[in-house]
Amino acid sequence: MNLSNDKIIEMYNQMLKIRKFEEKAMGLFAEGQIPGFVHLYIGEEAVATGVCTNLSDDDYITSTHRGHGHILAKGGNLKEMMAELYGKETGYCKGKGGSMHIADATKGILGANGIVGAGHNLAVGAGITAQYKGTDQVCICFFGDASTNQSTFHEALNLASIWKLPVVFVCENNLYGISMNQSRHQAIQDVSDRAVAYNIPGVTVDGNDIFAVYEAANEAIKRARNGQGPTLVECKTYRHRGHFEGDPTVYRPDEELAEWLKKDPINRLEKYMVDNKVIKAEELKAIKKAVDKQIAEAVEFASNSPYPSLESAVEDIYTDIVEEVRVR
Amino acid sequence: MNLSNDKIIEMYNQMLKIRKFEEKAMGLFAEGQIPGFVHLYIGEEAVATGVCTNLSDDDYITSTHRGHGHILAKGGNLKEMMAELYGKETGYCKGKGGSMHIADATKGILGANGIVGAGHNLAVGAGITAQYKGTDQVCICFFGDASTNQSTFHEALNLASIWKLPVVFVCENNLYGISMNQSRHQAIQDVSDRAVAYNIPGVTVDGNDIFAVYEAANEAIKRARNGQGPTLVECKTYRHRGHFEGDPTVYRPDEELAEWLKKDPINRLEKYMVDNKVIKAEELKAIKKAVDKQIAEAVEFASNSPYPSLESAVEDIYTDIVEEVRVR
Amino acid sequence: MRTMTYGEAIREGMRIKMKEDPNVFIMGEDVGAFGGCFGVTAGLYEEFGEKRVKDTPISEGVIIGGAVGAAATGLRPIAELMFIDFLTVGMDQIVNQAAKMRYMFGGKITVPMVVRLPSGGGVQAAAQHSQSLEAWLTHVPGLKVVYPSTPQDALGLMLTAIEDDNPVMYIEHKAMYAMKGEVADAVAPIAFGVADVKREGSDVTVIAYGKMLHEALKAAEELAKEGIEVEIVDPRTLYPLDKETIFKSVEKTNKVVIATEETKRGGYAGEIAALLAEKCFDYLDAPIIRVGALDTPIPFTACLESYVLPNFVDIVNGIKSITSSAMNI
Amino acid sequence: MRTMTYGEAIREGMRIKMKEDPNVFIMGEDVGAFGGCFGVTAGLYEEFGEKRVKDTPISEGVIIGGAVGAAATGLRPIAELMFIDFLTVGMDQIVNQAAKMRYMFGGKITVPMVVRLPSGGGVQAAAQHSQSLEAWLTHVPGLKVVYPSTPQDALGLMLTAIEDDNPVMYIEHKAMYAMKGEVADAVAPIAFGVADVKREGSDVTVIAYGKMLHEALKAAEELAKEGIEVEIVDPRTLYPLDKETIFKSVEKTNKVVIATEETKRGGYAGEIAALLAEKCFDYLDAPIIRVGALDTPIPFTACLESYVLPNFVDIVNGIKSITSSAMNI
Ligand SMILES: Cc1ncc(C[n+]2csc(CCOP(=O)(O)OP(=O)(O)O)c2C)c(N)n1
Ligand SMILES: Cc1ncc(C[n+]2csc(CCOP(=O)(O)OP(=O)(O)O)c2C)c(N)n1
Ligand SMILES: [Mg+2]
Ligand SMILES: [Mg+2]
Repeated sequence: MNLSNDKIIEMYNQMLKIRKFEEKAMGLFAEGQIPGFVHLYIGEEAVATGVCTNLSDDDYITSTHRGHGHILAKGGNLKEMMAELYGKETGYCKGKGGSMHIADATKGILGANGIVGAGHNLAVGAGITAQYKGTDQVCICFFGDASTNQSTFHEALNLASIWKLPVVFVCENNLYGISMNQSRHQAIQDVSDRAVAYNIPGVTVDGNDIFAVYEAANEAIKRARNGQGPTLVECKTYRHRGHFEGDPTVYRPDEELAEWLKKDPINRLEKYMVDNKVIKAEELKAIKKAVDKQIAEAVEFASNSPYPSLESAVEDIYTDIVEEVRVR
Repeated sequence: MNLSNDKIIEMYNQMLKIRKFEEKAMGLFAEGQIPGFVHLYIGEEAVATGVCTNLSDDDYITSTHRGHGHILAKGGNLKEMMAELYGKETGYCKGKGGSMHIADATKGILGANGIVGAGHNLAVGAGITAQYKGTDQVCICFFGDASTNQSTFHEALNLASIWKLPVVFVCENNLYGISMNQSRHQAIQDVSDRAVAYNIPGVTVDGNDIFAVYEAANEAIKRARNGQGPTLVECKTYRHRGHFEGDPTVYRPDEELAEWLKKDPINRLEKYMVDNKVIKAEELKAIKKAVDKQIAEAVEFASNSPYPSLESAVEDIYTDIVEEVRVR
Repeated sequence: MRTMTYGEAIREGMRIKMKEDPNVFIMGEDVGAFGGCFGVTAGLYEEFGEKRVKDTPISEGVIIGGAVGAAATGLRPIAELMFIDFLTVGMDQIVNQAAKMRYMFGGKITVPMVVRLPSGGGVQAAAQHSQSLEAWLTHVPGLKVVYPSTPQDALGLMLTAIEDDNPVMYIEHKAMYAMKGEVADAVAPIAFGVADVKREGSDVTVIAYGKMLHEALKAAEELAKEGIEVEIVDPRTLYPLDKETIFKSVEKTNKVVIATEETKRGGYAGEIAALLAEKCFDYLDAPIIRVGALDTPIPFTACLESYVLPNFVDIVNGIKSITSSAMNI
Repeated sequence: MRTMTYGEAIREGMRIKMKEDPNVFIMGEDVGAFGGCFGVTAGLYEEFGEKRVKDTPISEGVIIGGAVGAAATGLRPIAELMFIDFLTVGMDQIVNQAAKMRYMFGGKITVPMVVRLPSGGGVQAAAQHSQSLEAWLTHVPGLKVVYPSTPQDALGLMLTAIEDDNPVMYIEHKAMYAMKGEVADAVAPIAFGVADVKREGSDVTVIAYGKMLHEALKAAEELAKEGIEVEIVDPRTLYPLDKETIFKSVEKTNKVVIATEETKRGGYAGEIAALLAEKCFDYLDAPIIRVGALDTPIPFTACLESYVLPNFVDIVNGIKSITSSAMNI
C-alpha cells in the first residue's frame, strides 16, 4: 500500500467530517430543524472515503438516498450541504432537493437519488460520456446491497460490461434494505458473486477497513481508466443508525449492532494511525476540533440563510421556460 | 433415459405439428391472409416439446412473442390458434389478441406476450400460487437469450430463488435478439452462468437434442415439485427464419444458417427413430400426412370462421363493465 | 360508530378480507414485521403469518408482475408500492400486463388484484416521493382507480377493491394516514362508481377527492360565512366515475370547480372538466375552474412545497372567480 | 422543394445534427446496421459508425437511463424506444430522472436529450404495440413533448429537439413513416410552442396532430362540400403548447373539436378541452367535442381495430353534432 501519512490523515479527516456532519444532522432532525427523510451514513464512512481518495474532481460519482457521505467524500461543501438539508436558498439545490437530492456538477457529483437503483443507469451514462470523449475519467456508482435486486442493477452492469465502460460499481453491503436482512432479499452471501453474470471482476472487501477499500477501488479504477471495463466491488459494512431517522430498528438484534460498533471504521483507523505513529494524539485532537468547527460553521451558515423566494418554485424546471406562478 | 417408444413418437408428432403450423403460417402471412407481426418457431421445436412433455394440463407456462411452439406443445388447439392468427371470432382470443397474445387458461397457458421479459414475472406469480396452495404444480417460463438482459429476468430469478418457487426458467438461446448476436448483447457465452447470481442450478444443453432438453427439464421440474426451488435451463438452438416474417436477416451469415439447418431437431429425431427402430418409415409418412391434415383443417376452420362483431370490441376489458360503443 | 384513522381503516379492510378469504394475501417491501413504511400493515404479519404477508426485495417489477401472475392463477394479491412514485418502476406490469391481459386473451383470464399506492405531498419528501399520478392510471383501459378521502370510504372501498375481479389501483394520501373519522359499526363495502355528496349546496359544485376534499370542506365553510353555498362531490372512484351524480350537481349549481392535488397540466381534473364541457355545456354559467398543483416537480423545502401544492385558499379563490359577480348581484 | 417521407425527414433531422455536433449520438435496439425496427435510422450506422449509432441490448431502462447520464455529463443522446408502449419499461428514467434532475438539483444539471417514441395504431400490432401515450408525458413537468404530423414538421422539430437543452419526447406515428410530403430546400428548425394552422376556416376549429391531423383534413374536405368551413390547428408541440393560436382560432369559430388517437378517457385532448373551458368559455357557442379511441385496449383484428380507433368519419360526426343546427339556420 503506497499511501503517505499525509494521505492517511486526509482520509481520516474526511471520515471524521462525514461522521460529525451526520451526527449533527441527526440532532438537528430530532430537534425538528431538518425536515423530510434523513438517511445517515454513520458507520460506513470508510467506503466513500476509501473509494473517493482515488478520484479527481473530473471523475464522476452517482449516489443514493444515503448520499451525504458520498458527496462529502467527493469534495462536496459542508455549508451548501447543510443549507440544503435545512431547505435554504443557499443550499446546493436552493432548497428544492433536500437530503435525498444533492448534486454538484463542478465536482462530478451526479446526485443523490430517491429512487433505489437509479444511480446504476446514470453511472452507465457518465461512463458512456467518458468513453465517447476519450478522457480517462471514471464514474463510481455507489449503491446498497438491497438495490442489487433492482432491475437497474442488472441492465446497467450488463451494458457496462459489453461496452467496457469506465464504471466501478461499489456495493455498500450494510446487511439490510430497510428491515430486510440480506439473507431474506437474496440467496447469495457475497454480492460480488453477481459479477459472473456479466463476466467482469467481482471482489469483496471489509468495508470498514479503509485501506482494503482504497486498494480494491484503486485496482478497479485503474482497470476502468485503461479501457478494461467495469468491476463490481463489494464493501461489507453496517449502518449504526436506523434506515432513516425515526426507524426503531426492531428488525435487528442489539448484539449485532454491538458487534459492528466494535468494528467502527473511524476508531479502527485512529488506532492504526496511533499504533503506526502516523499521527500524534494531540494532532488527532486538533483535527477533531477543526472538524467540529467546520460543522458548526456549516450549521450557522445554514440556519442564518434565508428560505428561497416563493417565485423560485417555478424556475429551474427547464432551461428556457418559467412556469406560471400562483396568486394566492 | 426412460422414454417409451410411444412417448418418443408423441414428441415427434408434436414437433412436426409445430413445424407444419409455422410453415403454414409463414405462407399465409406472405399471402396476406395473416396480418400483424408473426414470429416463427421453426428450428426450435425440440425445446418446447422436450420441456412440455414433462407437464400436465395443471402445470403452467409463460411464453413470449415467439409463442406458437410453446402453446402447441402445452396442448393448445390448432384450430383456435389458426383462427386467432386470422383474427377471427373463433380464435383463442376472439380476434383481440393475434399471434403475440394467445392464452388458454384451461391448459395453464398464461399467454404469449408482446413485451420482452414480461413472462418472467408472470411465471413467478404462477409459482407463488402453486406454492401458496401447496399443489405440486410447476410453471415453466420460456424466454429468449436477449430477454435475459431485461430488468424482469433479474428481479424474477431473484425472487424465485429466495422464495424457492416452483418455476423452471427455460432460456431458448437462439443466438440473436432481432439483429443482435449474443456476443454483442451480453459478455457471457452461457446464459446459465447467470444462475450463480441467484444461487440456483444452471445448466446448458443442446436445444436441438430433444432428449437432452427432456432430461434437463425433467430434473429441474422434479426439483421444483420437491420444493427445492427454481433452475435456469439454457437450450442452445437457432431460428431458421428471420426474427419476424419480413426480416431480411442481413445480420447473420448464410453459412451460419446452413450449419444450423444441418442440425435441424426434427430431422435429427427422425434419424434417431429410424436408426433405433422406434418407428418404421411408412409410419413416419402416416404421421406427416395426419399432421398435414390437421393443419389443413385448422386453416379451413380459420378461413371459414366469421370476424367478430364490432360491438365485441368494448367487451372483455372488465368482468363487469362494458364500455361505450361507437356510433359511426 | 367508532373512530378510526384513515390508515387503520385501510388495514381493517384488508384484515376483514384476509379473514374471509384465504386466497387474499399481501406482498410488498417491508410490509411484514416492519409493518410497512407508513405502518399501514402493522400487526397483519403477526396475525396472518409470513405466508400471507410477504416481504419482498426492492423489485417493484416483480412485486406487481408476480401479483399479476398470482392473480391470473387464482389468488387475490394485494401488492403494496411504498410510494406511488415507484409506479414508474412497475408500470409495465400494471399497464401492459394487468390491465390488458383479460382483453388481449378474449376474456379468458381475469386478474383480481389490488395495488396500494401511497400518494401525494405535504410531508417534505421532495420530487420523487410526493407525486399524484392518478391521471396516468385513469387513462389505462382495464384498470379501476379508487381514491378514498375518509376512513369510512377507505374501509368500504378496500372491501370492494379486494372483492373485485379486476385490477384495482387503490390510491391513498400519505398525509392522511393519521386523520381520524367515524366509521359505522356495521361493515359494508362501498360500490365502485358511486360518488358521495360530502356537502350540499346550491351556488357552486366542487369536485374533490383525497386530501383536497378536506381543503374543499374548509373552503366551503369559509365561503358559507359570505353566503356562498358550496356543494362538494367526492367521486371516491375515479374509474368507474359516477358521472350522473357529478352532472346532476352541476346542472343544479351551474358552476364548477375541480380541485385535485395533481400537477394541473394533464391531470385527471382535465378529464372531468372535458366531460362537463361536452355533456353539461348548456347548464354551465361560468368557466370550469381547475385548482391543482403548479406545473413543477414537488420541491423539498416547506415554503416552496406549500406554495406549489393547492389548498383551500386556492379553492376559495377559484370559486370566487366564478361566483363573486353572481354574489354581487 | 423536395419530397420526403415522414420517416426520411426524421432521419434527415438526426443526420444534419449529427454532422453538425459531434456530441450527438443515437442509442437503441437494432438501430445500427439493422436500421431500426421501422428503418428510420437506416444508413446512419454506415455514415457515422458504431461510436455514434449504438446498438443496445433489450434494456429500455438503461437505454433511457444511460442517455440521461450521458446527457447530464455533456453529450446529446437520441434514445430510441422501438415502440412507445415500452415507455412503461423505462418510465422511471424519464419521469423521476430526466424530467426532475434539473429542478431537484436547483438548476445545476441539465439533461439535453431526445427520446424517439414510435406511437399509434392501425398496423394490427395489437394491445402492447399500438398505444398513444402522449398524455402521460404531458403530465410530467420537466419534459417537452413533440408530435410532428408532416415530413416538414418532422424535420424542423427534430432539429429543434436535438438543439434543446431539456429532455424532449419526440413522438412519431408509426403508420405515417411512408407518408410523403414536401420539404423546403432550406433547412430550418421549427420553434417549439408554435402551432400551425393547417387549414383556415370560419365555422369550427379542429385541433389535431399526428395521424389524426390527416383525418381532420379529410373531414374538412368532406364538410366543405356541405359548406362547413373547418379550421385545423396542429399544435405540433404538446408541451410547450401554443395556447394563443388555439384560443385565437376558437375565439373566431366559437366551436371546437379536439381529435386525437389516444384512448379518450384521460387523454391529452381532455387537457386542451379543460383549458378552453376555463379560458375561452365566453367564446364557446357549443359543447367541446373530443374525438378519440374507444376506452379499450387496441384489439388485433382489422375490423375491431378500425372500429376502436377514431377516423375522419368520427370527426365529421363530431363537427356535425355542434354545427348542423347552425348550418340549418
Ligand atoms: C424504487 C424504489 N423502491 C423502494 C424505495 C424505498 N427505499 C428507500 S431506501 C430502501 C432500502 C435500500 O436498501 P439498500 O439498497 O441496501 O441501501 P441502504 O439503505 O442499506 O444504504 C428502500 C426500500 C425507493 N426509494 N425506491
Ligand atoms: C420491452 C420490449 N422491448 C423490445 C421489444 C421488441 N422485441 C421484440 S422481440 C425482440 C427480440 C427478443 O430476442 P430474444 O429474447 O432472444 O427472443 P427471440 O426473438 O430470439 O426468440 C425485441 C427486441 C419488445 N417486444 N419488448
Ligand atoms: Mg443496505
Ligand atoms: Mg434470441
